[in-house]
Amino acid sequence: MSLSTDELAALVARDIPADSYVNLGIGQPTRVADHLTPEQGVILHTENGMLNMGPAATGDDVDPDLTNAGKVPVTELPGASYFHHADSFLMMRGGHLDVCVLGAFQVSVHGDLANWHTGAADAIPAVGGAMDLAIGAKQVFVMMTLFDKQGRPKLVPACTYPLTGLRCVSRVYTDLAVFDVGPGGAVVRESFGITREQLRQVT
Amino acid sequence: MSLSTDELAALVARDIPADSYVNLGIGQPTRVADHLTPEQGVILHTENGMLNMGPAATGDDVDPDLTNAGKVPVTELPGASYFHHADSFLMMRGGHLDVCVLGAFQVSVHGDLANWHTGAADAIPAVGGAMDLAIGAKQVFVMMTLFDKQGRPKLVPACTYPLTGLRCVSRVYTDLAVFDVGPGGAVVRESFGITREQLRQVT
Amino acid sequence: MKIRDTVDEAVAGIADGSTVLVGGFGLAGMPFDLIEGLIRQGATGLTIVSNNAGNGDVGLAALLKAGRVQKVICSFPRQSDSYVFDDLYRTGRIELEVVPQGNLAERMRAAGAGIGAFYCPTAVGTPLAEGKETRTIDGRDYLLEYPIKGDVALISAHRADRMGNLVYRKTARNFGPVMATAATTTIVQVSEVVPVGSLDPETVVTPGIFVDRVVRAEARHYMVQGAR
Amino acid sequence: MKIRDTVDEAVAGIADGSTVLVGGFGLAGMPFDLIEGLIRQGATGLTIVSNNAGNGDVGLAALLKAGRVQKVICSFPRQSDSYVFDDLYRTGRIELEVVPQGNLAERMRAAGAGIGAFYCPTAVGTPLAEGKETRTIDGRDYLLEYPIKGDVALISAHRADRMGNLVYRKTARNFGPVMATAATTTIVQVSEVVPVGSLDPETVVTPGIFVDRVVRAEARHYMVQGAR
Repeated sequence: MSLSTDELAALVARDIPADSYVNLGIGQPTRVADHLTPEQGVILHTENGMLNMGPAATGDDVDPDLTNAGKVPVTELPGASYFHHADSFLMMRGGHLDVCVLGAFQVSVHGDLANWHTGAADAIPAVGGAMDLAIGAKQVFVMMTLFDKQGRPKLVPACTYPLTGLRCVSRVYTDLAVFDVGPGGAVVRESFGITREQLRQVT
Repeated sequence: MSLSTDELAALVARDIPADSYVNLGIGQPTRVADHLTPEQGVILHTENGMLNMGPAATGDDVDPDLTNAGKVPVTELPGASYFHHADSFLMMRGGHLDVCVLGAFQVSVHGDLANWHTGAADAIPAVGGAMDLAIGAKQVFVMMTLFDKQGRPKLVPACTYPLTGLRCVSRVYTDLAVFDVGPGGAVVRESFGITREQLRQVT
Repeated sequence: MKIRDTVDEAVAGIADGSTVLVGGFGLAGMPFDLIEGLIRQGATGLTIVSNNAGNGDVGLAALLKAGRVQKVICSFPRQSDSYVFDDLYRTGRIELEVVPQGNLAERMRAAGAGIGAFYCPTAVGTPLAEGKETRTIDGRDYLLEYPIKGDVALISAHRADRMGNLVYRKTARNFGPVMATAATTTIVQVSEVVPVGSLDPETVVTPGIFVDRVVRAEARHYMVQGAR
Repeated sequence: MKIRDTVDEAVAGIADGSTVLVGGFGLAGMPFDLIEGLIRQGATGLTIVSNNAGNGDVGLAALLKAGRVQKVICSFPRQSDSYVFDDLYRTGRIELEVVPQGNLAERMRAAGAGIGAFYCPTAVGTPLAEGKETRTIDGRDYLLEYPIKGDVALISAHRADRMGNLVYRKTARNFGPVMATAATTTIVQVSEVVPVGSLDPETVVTPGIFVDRVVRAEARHYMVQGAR
């Protein structure tokens, strides 16, 4: 059986080492936060200038001055800190984050990442912090479906979409399998409702 | 009559524009602070991480955590702020200080500064923040005697001592005269107990 | 004196063709009153440097809509409600330079710090590396990035004293402290002006040396849906 | 867990040949207890990066005197009471790299920020420019400067919580926040460890992400005369 987004988020959460500093990208990766346990002691970074971000804010806790990178109102946990954008990106680009989890259009078996631009000629380019996260964290996890809506694999020999970063992804979590990627190519770590033979045909 | 150090310091203080951000170098230039008036609203910067530094501390006000760049205990004035060294030197090197006042071994008529090293072969080199101050402030004033102890002029056609900065000094305050220096050479602004003719022979 | 009585006095004198750094990340920290003042003031042909390119019809979007902006330098123009920018862009009426968010911050910091240029690992091997000088240092590839200096910065802070010392509030801090260092004239709107001496010197985030003009403005919050 | 019970635990494992960033400006912010711990710990062949090169017989001077230091990278070694360093230097038993103070700070910041190198206006045309690459950008000359990365940073702060968040006190802040970003392992001595939640998140100067080990040490002040 393939995994639901929630099951996939739980799988990623399980693999994040205790006491890590982690950035969760906009979209699906934010769901990972719901599956982190207090015992893990994971500290969430948001690139708009905060460490130890808490869950989404509701009701009276909504404060327009306190949002995550997706501009969703969030909360602060004890031990939080605020800092400006240059310091926040120093953390990201200087290799201080242990893990970041990003979505992707495509990942190559060697760890190239394409997640900011579809390549469509009429698209308005918008990169945000994607390229900084891709090259900065000690480990970059990608979380995505293995196939796109047209049934084409998103884990590919070489990305055809515009790149976000070169050789930067270390692991790819998909609904059908988890892969280590890198210089030696993709290696299946676990699979869900798909045979190794079928996976081999994909990658 | 030539000026005493105190008279010279008063002269420099008079010429600092109101509301300026100012760094006073170690040694004689620190005496300028004694002649600044509250109405001038001058804010003193010290490169070890503080704005709106107050006078030297005495008695119970001495705090080992609060010193100036000369490592002398000082005080803080209302409206002060503390910051780390990278931010402090960003202020200096980014052109945010209006004036700095430095001592010198030699200044060239074109504004080259030599104030960190005598050139003696056995001297231990030590530069501190001198080169950062020299190239960073909007205006660099030098305060020195016009002649050294051997009677040689310290305002020279070209420095023979190792340089601190190129074409960085805008004005030179000495016991015998005040000069503007720059691309066009030295121009006497005022003199004290020395004739223009005598000054011409010097510069 | 840095305190101005009105927003109009605070934004006076901004020249046509200026590069204007505008704080805020989405709506948090966006200096709405100063932007509205800038629209009234009338400067045109502006280059705007900001993380986004406007939401809905307010703030930066209103400035764009008024036709005052020639070029936007930002990291993320495309948002669910960036229709004003989208229309100008698609009809060729505005230039866009997309800059990775970290480079946007670091290039402004470089301008503030007197750094001439720096080698940065972000965007190596991507379309955003096109035309940039590259260099390998200790086995890693870098792109050469140049400072972004503003003629003016418009930012929003929480409190100021009359010496221009600033503190911010939560993630509304974002680009404010960096932009304050990078502009010739830094103009700040704050929720409150407090007496000199009431800000703890240990907690000042932007020292007054970086601030030229301060005006008090009511804190107003535009909760635009779907802003990103 | 970042809190260590003793100084000896805090400095455990520092390897021979390490580059050690040591905070402090003169005596303010000097991590005396950690340096004494390092002397007991025994690591040798060290490269020390610090603003000065020791005062009197304490702190860095004691480490130098114990023969553990191969090279000093600093801005101002020569002080009225730097006789330990002076003697080692004059007798050729220690290497010295003199770096302008602003470059010392900025080069460590670059290491912390992932910057590969940067162009800086300081020291152009001076003897300290020798051997450095130069470049003219927009009509101004710059030198190319490279990051200084530490294996270890030893710094002193005022308060910490157990997440490693730090606040400093007055001008004892100096190099601490910069060094914390630039070392693989950052070790901090503090006067007080406070409960998580008692440091205002707006006022944290060094977020815990930069801090690996924290130990409480009594604040002690060596008022050495003539320190510069």
